[in-house]
Amino acid sequence: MSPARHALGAAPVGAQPDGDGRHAVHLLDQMIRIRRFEERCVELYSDTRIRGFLHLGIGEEACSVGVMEALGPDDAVVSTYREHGHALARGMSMRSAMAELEGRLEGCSRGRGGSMHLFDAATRFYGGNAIVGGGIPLAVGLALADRMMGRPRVTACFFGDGAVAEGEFHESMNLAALWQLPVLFCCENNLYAMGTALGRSESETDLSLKAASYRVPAWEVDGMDVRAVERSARDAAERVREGGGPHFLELRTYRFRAHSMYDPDRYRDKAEIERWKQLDPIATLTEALTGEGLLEAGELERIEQAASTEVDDAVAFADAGTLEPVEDLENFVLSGPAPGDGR
Amino acid sequence: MSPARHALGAAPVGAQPDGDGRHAVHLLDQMIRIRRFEERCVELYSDTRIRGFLHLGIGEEACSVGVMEALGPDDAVVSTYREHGHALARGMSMRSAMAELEGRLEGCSRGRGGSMHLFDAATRFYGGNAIVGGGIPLAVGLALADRMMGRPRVTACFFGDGAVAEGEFHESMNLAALWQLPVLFCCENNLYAMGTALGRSESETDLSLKAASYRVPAWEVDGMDVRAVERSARDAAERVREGGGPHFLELRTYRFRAHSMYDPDRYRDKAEIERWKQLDPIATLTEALTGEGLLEAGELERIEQAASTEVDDAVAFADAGTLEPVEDLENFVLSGPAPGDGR
Amino acid sequence: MTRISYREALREAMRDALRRDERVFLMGEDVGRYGGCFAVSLGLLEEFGPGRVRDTPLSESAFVGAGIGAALGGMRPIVEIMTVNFSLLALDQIVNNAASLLYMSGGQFNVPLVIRTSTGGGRQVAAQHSHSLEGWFAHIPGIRAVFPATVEDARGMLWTALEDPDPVIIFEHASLYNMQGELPDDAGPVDISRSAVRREGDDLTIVAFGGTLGVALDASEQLAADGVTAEVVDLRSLRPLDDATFVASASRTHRALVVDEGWRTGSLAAEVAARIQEQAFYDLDAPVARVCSAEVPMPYAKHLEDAALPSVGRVVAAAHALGG
Amino acid sequence: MTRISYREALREAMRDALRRDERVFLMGEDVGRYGGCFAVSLGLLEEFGPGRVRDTPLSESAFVGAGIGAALGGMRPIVEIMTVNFSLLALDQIVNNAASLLYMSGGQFNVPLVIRTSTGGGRQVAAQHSHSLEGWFAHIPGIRAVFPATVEDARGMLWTALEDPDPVIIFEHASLYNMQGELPDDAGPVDISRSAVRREGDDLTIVAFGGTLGVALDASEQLAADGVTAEVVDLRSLRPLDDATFVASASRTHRALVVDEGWRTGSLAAEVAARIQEQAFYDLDAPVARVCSAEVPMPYAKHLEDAALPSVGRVVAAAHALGG
Ligand SMILES: Cc1ncc(C[n+]2csc(CCOP(=O)(O)OP(=O)(O)O)c2C)c(N)n1
Ligand SMILES: Cc1ncc(C[n+]2csc(CCOP(=O)(O)OP(=O)(O)O)c2C)c(N)n1
Ligand SMILES: [Mg+2]
Ligand SMILES: [Mg+2]
Repeated sequence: MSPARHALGAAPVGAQPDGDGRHAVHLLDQMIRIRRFEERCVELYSDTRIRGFLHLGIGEEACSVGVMEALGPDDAVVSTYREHGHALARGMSMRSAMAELEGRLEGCSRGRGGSMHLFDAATRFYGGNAIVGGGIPLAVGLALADRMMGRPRVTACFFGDGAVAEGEFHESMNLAALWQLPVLFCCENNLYAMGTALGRSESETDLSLKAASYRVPAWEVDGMDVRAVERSARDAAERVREGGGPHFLELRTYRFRAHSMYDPDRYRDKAEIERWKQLDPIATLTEALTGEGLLEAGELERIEQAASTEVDDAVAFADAGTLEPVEDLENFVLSGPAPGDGR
Repeated sequence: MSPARHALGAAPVGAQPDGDGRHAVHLLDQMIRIRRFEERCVELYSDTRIRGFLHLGIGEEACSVGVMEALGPDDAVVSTYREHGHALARGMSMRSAMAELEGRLEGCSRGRGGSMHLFDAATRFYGGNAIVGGGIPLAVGLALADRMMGRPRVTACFFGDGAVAEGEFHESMNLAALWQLPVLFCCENNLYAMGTALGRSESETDLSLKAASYRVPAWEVDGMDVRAVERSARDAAERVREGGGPHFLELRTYRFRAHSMYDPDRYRDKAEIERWKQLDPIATLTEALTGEGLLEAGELERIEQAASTEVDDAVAFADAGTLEPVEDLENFVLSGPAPGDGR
Repeated sequence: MTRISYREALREAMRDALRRDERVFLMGEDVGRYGGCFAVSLGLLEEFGPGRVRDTPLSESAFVGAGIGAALGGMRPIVEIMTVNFSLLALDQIVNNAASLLYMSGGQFNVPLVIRTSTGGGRQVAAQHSHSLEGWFAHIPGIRAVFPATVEDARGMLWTALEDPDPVIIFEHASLYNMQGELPDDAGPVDISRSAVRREGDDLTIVAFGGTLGVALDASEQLAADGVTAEVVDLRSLRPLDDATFVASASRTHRALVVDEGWRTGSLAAEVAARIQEQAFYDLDAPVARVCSAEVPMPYAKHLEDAALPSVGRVVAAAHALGG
Repeated sequence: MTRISYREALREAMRDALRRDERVFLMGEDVGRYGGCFAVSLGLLEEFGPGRVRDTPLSESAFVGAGIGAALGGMRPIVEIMTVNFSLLALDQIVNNAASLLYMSGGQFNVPLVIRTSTGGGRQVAAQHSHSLEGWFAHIPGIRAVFPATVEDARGMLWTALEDPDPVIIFEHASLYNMQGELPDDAGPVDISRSAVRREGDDLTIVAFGGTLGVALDASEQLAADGVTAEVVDLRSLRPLDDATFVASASRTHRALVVDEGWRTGSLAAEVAARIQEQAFYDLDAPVARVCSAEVPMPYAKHLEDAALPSVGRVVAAAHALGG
């Protein structure tokens, strides 16, 4: 029995009823919304209406959508700087996300965070963290709070393959496993950390072995197949929620774009990129649904139409947004004076 | 095949010729020197001639002696704050070690380091590190230098079971394995990190699985049997030296004393301590050699006599030592003025 | 009034908090079964159980980050970093998460976390175990940093810190744990944002905090014998820095001296000196002086460590040099 | 003379070092195949191969520590920490090993390590990616910290740093990489321990370094137009701090202003101010002033970030307020 298997436990089986395929269409819809949103971001960046770092998840939408579908409203999400898809799939309004990217007061973070720091208390979306591995301990702590308060919640924690080399990942896996905390670790393995291929970052590239070394059940999932991601995520989330301790999902995916807008992408060979583009989660699901006859005539067009309308509206909202008054620069450094302090 | 096995590769076979048992007697001699040295340290501490933190390795001598026997003069050693045994077994003079503990200018570190910071360039002993896990990356770097300069050397790196929870341990294991560096990782698993039992520190207490997750061959060794430790260490060191990449030894041992002189040792049950004391590496080897008829009449007494003479001499040397002039307080903060700087 | 040690005061403060608010819990290395490496939390595990007094693995970054996450999740964690020396391993979590989340999220997520950590030298534990990094923490926007130097503050600061919606780091000087003091029986929460004048005087102002308050007070005794009356200001709050108190004092005494166990260059003492001269320049009769630690990794040998640390003798000499 | 960018100057310095001394190698995140996140090391992998230009995993603590170990082993590592923001994850190695080993070992083990890291804000990358922590590094005994602000220093400081037997950290301000400058064709090693007067003047002294030198020089232009001639001192060496230069200047101009992109409280500017008033108090006509960054986690929105950073306008206003 290989270490991976040893860690796997029973294979995931959970699935959601989808006789009429409406749910699958919903998944497609979500992925298309995210894709169109990010494509627009690229234009706005060239337009200099979005600045700073911009990391796109184009090609990885199935991971965001599949996992979020498996979560309930009380669950929590901790993410990275490549989080537009996570935020939108989790339910953050496209308006406040776009306003944030344009640095507006109407943005989810009042324009203080930008692309890497989307936050949304309403959907328990704890950000947007730009330090690789930096969000992982937060997820462990959120889960600890739920555990101590007896709340049947799950905290989903997203990070990339590169984060697995950071000590914080290991310390966090161990702590979550040691205390059997309800964390769903979601590793988006897109094979590269900036320009560094996984094989040049890890001596053992089978990431499920890392989980095994902490007794954390791990599953390798096709991160380009949104239905497979949702199935595994639902199954893992239920086990986590039922007290099964942390679980680890390795989502095998790929970013179609460069690491960020600054990245000339010199380190990947074009053929590899093309191969992965054949697995585009949106195209493949569209094809499948069409084949299965689950996509009604004109439905795809309606979805695309709705998506571009939503994106247009979000951009209009952002453009019409205001700038936080400079006088408020120091607000929110602290919540206010210390208790009992007159000042 | 369990992950541990998966990592093990072939079992160690290397052994050293010891027909007449002289070598085993030498091992016994070394362990007794260290034991008597540390017993004297306890007296000197009560005497307030040694101050600060004092961590004793009483009970763990087989680890120090067994591993050091497997190293050559050009090899390097990186250790922890519980390093008296490592330093003495490596060849540091007992005089300079004792003088250091008494804060004398004649000490290996001029009295600046104390018990936790023994250093010795002559034997390539890189200290004495008081940050748990802090020395591990140094060992990786020393090995990298040897690798880049084509020197067939091994760097032995000692750390405890508690250090396995630190991110630095994981980052270092991965880096050493990724670059196939000649590091011999020696984990002295004495089951406790201060008052924290391994089971309360690690979700997976089989430490060889950690090594497996980096593709580092790992062996579990009876750390109370100096001959077993030497055998495994020799075998592993040879593989490392021959380009086999890093290897990991889990030395199962136990400290007979409290964590430090400050520790009331409330967290271990007396029966457990007694059980382990039955495995005292010195007593058991003495018995074995006597049984095997390898210990000549009066030899043990001669060894004990020599040890106490050496310890007496070291203490006398330390007591006769001087104090570094206070005017030199700021020496060695830097080596000197920057290149080309007139000052 | 009861006589109590700084250690006991800290323990009582935690016991009290654990009783008062079930959202409060203590987590850190050896805080439970071992009783805390300085025996501060001794007995709390037995009283509150392993769920609320949590021994952690040696994973400073993860358990400090987990404390931040637990605070976000509605708990009121007290995270003990055994000594400030190990806080270096958790600085990323403290700076980039604890101190930044409220601001980065546009005010959505505050972090009601309390970190306790022991600091300072003087116990011959050498370079890696004798750091005084208070100045670094005082540099970080988004956190509060306080340093109790009396048993009353040791007893009362935790309460207020736990009621604060933002991260508060509480420093404890390892050499103060055995200090005894009088505590009113109804001792309760104390202010955590103001400095306190611990001794009044007219000839010069000595600013100190934590481990150096005792040095400053002893020095002021000697100075009094020499006919110099020093006013001693205990900073208490290192961030935000209550400059009103020490600036007012220095303006009145016309001379100021700052005693800080940190390394001189870039010390908190430098900030205090900078503020005094910025705000009281024309009232000063002499430059603001500093007595800090020698800029060396702390040596083990006692005579060298003594020479490296601020001492009563050095403070008295500096005060006289000020012409005070 | 050749016209060259700060980025190219840094690259030439590394190429030169890699050619000159086979003990030299470069290691860090994405320094190889990616070419460095700011393209500083672009082309070096192709020229020197993966053995000497090493891409590391995301393991700041381990690869910085490995750099220390390699230096102990006789190499001359150049370790790139992609940005100073991530240096927080390696601070334990820097403080407790790189800076302490020589002293702790009684002079036995020096650490000839060079760390390069980019620092500073101004690019709208928000709170976690805009830190200016030079002041923290200037606080650490046992290391040198330098900050090239000109192409000549960018070209020459590395050479001298590599010849230094002790750890040297070289800061590079991310906004300077595209700065162009003239370089003598025989440009070689430069001093790394002294400050430099970049502009002479009599009415006030402006002390700046790294990213703020340009701000100070631009401000001095405007001030000149207003009839105020400012002397501009570029610190260059942040540790040890060459106070002789700026103290002499301030004593002569009687007014001083320090410009520092770090947060004001506990900034390097505080140390400079403290030293000026300590050493030139009686020559000063006004308190030493500071222009630093607002004490906030850096916001993303441009107008907020601009308001948070030191600017020419703020420096000019502060200079006039000094009565200079
Ligand atoms: C601690 C830290 N080190 C380095 C960086 C710079 N950096 C930003 S993203 C990145 C690559 C991360 O790769 P991965 O974790 O695989 O996530 P991906 O970008 O592929 O989604 C790096 C090196 C950082 N932000 N934080
Ligand atoms: C980073 C860090 N955290 C905490 C400590 C305090 N401390 C010193 S030794 C120790 C226990 C280490 O246990 P282990 O690694 O098993 O080594 P052992 O003492 O058992 O030999 C702890 C927690 C430290 N020195 N460094
Ligand atoms: Mg990746
Ligand atoms: Mg142990």
